[in-house]
Amino acid sequence: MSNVVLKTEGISKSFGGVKAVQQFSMELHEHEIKGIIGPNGAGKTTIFNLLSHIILPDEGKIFLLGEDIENKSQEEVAQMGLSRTFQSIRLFAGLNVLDNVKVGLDNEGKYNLFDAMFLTPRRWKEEKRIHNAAMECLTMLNLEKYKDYRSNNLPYGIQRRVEIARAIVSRPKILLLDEPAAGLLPEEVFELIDFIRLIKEKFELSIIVIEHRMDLIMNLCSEILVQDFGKTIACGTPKELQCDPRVLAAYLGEEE
Amino acid sequence: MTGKLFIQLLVNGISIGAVYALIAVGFALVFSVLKFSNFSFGGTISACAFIGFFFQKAFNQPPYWITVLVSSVAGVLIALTVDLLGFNRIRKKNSPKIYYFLSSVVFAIMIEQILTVFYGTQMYAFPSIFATTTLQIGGITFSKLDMTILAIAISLLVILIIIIDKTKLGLAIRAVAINSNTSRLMGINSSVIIVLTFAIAGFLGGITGVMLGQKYSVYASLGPSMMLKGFIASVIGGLGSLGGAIVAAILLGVVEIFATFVFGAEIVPIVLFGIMLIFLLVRPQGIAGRIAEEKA
Amino acid sequence: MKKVLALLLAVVMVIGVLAGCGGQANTGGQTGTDQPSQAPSQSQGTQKDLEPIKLGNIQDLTGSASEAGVANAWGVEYAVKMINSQGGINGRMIELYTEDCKNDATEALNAYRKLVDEIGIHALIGPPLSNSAATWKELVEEDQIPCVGHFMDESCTTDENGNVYKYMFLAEPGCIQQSYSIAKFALEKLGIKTAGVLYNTANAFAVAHAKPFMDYINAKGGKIVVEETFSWSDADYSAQAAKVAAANPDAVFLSDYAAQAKLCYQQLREAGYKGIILGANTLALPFPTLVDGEIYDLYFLQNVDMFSEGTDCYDLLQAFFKENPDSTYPKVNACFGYDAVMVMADAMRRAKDPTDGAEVQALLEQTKDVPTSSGPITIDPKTHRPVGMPMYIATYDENNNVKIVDKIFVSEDALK
Amino acid sequence: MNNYQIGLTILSCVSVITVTGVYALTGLCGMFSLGQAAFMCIGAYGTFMLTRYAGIPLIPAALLGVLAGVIVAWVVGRLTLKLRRDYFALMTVALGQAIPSLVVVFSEYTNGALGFTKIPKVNGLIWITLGITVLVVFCIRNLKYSRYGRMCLALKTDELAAKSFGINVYKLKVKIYILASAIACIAGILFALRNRYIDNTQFNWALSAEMQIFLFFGGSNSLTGAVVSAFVLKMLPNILRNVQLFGVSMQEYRIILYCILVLIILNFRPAGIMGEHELNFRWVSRLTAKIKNASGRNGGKA
Repeated sequence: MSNVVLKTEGISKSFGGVKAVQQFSMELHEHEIKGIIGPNGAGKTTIFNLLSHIILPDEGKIFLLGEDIENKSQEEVAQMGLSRTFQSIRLFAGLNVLDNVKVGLDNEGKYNLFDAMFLTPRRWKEEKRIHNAAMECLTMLNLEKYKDYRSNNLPYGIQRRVEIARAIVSRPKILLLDEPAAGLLPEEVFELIDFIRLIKEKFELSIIVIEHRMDLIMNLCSEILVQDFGKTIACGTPKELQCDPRVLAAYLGEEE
Repeated sequence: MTGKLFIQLLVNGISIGAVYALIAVGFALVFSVLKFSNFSFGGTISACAFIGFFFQKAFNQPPYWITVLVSSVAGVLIALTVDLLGFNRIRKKNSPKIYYFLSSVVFAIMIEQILTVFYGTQMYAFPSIFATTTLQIGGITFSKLDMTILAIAISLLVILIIIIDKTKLGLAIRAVAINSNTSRLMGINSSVIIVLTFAIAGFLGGITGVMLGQKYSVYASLGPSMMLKGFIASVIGGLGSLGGAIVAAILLGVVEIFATFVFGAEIVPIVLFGIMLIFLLVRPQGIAGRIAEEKA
Repeated sequence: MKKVLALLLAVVMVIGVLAGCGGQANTGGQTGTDQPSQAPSQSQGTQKDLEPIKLGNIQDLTGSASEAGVANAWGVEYAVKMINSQGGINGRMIELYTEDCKNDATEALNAYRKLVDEIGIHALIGPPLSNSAATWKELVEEDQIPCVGHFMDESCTTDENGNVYKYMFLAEPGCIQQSYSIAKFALEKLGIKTAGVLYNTANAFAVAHAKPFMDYINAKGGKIVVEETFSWSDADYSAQAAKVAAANPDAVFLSDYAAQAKLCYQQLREAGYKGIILGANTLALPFPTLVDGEIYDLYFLQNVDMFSEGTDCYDLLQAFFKENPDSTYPKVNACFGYDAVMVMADAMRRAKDPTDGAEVQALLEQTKDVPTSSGPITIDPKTHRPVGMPMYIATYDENNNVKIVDKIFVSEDALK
Repeated sequence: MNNYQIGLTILSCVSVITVTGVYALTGLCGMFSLGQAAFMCIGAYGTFMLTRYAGIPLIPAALLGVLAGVIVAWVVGRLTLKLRRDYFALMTVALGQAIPSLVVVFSEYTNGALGFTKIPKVNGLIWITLGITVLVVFCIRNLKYSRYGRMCLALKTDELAAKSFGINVYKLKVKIYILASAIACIAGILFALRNRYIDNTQFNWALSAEMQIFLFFGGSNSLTGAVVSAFVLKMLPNILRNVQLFGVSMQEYRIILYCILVLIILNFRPAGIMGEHELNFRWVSRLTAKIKNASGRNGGKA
């Protein structure tokens, strides 16, 4: 397969006495969609928090695009091209959909505070660029009709998609999706599967997705990691895992 | 500085520190459950001092403990009123923290203004409780009032810590302090606990009010002027930590007294500001070492 | 957003118009919280010189200094009523416009601008607090409004180079003279050798008293052995008190308003200090009712002898008590207000046109032996402060009644 | 307009300028500061001590005064803005007390409690003030509708999410804090020019709290609301100076009244009077014609 864009080497994290993640290692390749599944409390979201450097690992190394991110802050990791969504939707309630998406681009905006306050030509030019990029992204994802809505007034499914749009507008290399199907109706899940495929193609993304919904995971992912009590208990293609007794015991047995 | 003077200053510092401790604890208590700095606490203290004074006057000097009791009941009532009018709806709507801040600031100003407009023109002093005000032990002068305040403050703080650590109520308060939503799921009625916490803080405010009024006479900015010291103590102690606040308050009292003695009073606010800055820089988790993390 | 500003400006305009109307509507009726002392109905001539003289009066009617301010305003009103009932100033009535300055510099300036620009006052009576008067000390010259008051801080009448603020006049001994008086009393009558001071560096009144006190003691053979300070935000002075007690001077001068002076007194005594305590005129009644514990060896300044029958101020205070039955103790500020109007009225009487600010200003400089409740006042044209006025030293007896013990004459130039 | 009305207008404009600064800080970034009056103090004393003792002309002195405020804001911001917001709010309270007490410490130069005078008279101050007010409001309005405004609103709602878009929350907060403080310094200088007298007690925490009250009254999410309420609420008490209601002077009770009003707003309309609405240009243009007629001299400005 192609290049490795994200690699972890035995990262661990414990909170108090609880070992949330133990010796987690994986490799994410370019244009790959990898899935992480596991019961509640298996440490899945903690892995995302570690990857996006919201929390720092107790041990182990994370390589993003071949670079060790040990000394990088959360913002710097994001700037390097790692973007994510959150388990509970975290859109900015004070901003409308368009502005929410623009925030994804704003940090790279090329004008300073002075330009902003005194409306210099540079500000107009950059704002136009940001606007166009955001609109392009919304159009591509069929969200342009919602651009003026306040995010909290929209249906849940749309909010999810806006959140994803915001995460990818800055053209990151890697996207981490934390339970994107949570709270969605079954038919919405299929739309979401198509949507994720679409963005993967259009934005040339490598994606890791955490999900409970087996249908989504089985449909999307080329490889799946199964987590339980912080440990990776199995790893393989959807087909391989479907029959793995360990997975069934730890996870599938619990569901439904 | 002679050894005797040193001890004298130490005694003074500890007794002023005890007063700060009462304020800091009332402040820290509310902070621990609601996670915001209750600026209105200073106003509550002033108002209680006035209520205690007028009660004392109206009933022609009843026994002292009755005044203290009346004033602390008044403190509870004021705290509950502030909670009801200022924070209740905000809490129910789950509004941003900033509204709590503003609400408490508004109450702080309002109480101070009401007291200033209606009673600000005159000065009020509690009648003395001791015929002679001082006591000499080994060449060191002890103010009887200071010693009484110190004793009351320490016993109140001990009782409070016992309540928090050993009773079911205390357990519930601690649970709500850690996470009010989770506590609700576990069957703790967190709104009742929050109101109770306000009531306890108000009770402390009432007693503090009378004691400060007795010591410094009664005026509108009595509470607010002492409040900042309580704030600083609770920041140094670690926001929301009771034990830390008490230790920090007493240290603050001692530092203040010695700084005043050595450098003069003008420098003290700057010294305190500097101490706070340094503390936040070196040990942001405070003396208690517990930092209330913002939720990820 | 510019357009928002345009809107705002429109709002300003509307407000301006409203305010203008308000101002006009008020001239005849109520002004401030006090009734202007209306001229009794008389034949109104149309000529200019029968029009009333507009006298502004800015006092602390509310706020933390209102205890003094209200009494001061009463004195002003009383004097204006008296003058009007005696036929006014050369036949012209005085119309009084009182504004509140709330012991706040910005409010004081607002009040000043309102009186000058909206009412068009011809002269101004100022408050006894120097900070308020200091806001307009440079403006009265531009507006040609003579101002008489009891802003006792020297910086309100002369600048640091000794140049006078031309339109500002003080009607009582300034801080320097007052502090010299108590220092002189302590050195000569109490025979002290060493002294200490404890004062509020954040209070203009306190600073302006403490410095000259120290100068006088040091210059006249005494020695200042300890100087301690505090500020508004402090309530506990035990460290300062301990330091003073350790130095143990013969006398300690407390310089601040009554509430703080009370704490100083109490904490000094608690710290074991047994010597003499001296104070400014803020230690007058009701000081003893505030203090927790016994009062002894306390001497303080008084501007007038308010307790001996037969003096002018005694009579004035009787009138004050009659009109203010709630007052439990005599307030020297009632005399102050009265005196300031008397000094102003005297200059106006001598003027051809009492509404001409420049002329009245020139005549105020020649003020000589104007009878007031505090005795005759003569103003030194070089300083715009009175010369030759005595200060009284008082103490409390065992029942906490005020007892005048001495009368001190000392000039503010005593050290020059 | 006579001098009195001009003076009040200047005062209200100063209030607008400070509240606009506080809007950037609190309305946009969600940082609660109770120490902005301290920056007014720094600006005013810094500038006029330079003009008085160093003989520096007003404009360079004013720039240096603002620079002093910027440096203080930079130091305080750097140290406190990394911590959670409560610490920042408490630090600003302490700062608000420390700066005025510095004025007393340096009494020799500041004249301490006696008040600082000898502030030069500036002709046409009203036009300068109006110009600066327009400029400041204009700038902050532009800020709101720029990438900075969006990032600020984002970090106000959710710092963690904002960080995940590469926004350096800490740096942005420091920048906005410095900006707001610089604006407060400018307001302080204008305030001093208007009063031509300053003392340490004028810049107390009540002044800082007043700014917050004005802001939330108009609506902490609406610049229009903040500007209008800052102007009107500052002006109103002076218009009501002699109005009596139930036998009590309105002016005496104004702060209590404002507190009650704000409490009512907080309880029943927490977004403030204006909510999140801004004056819309289309809405304005309909009115502009009328306004131009009403105040011809402002036509050029608008």
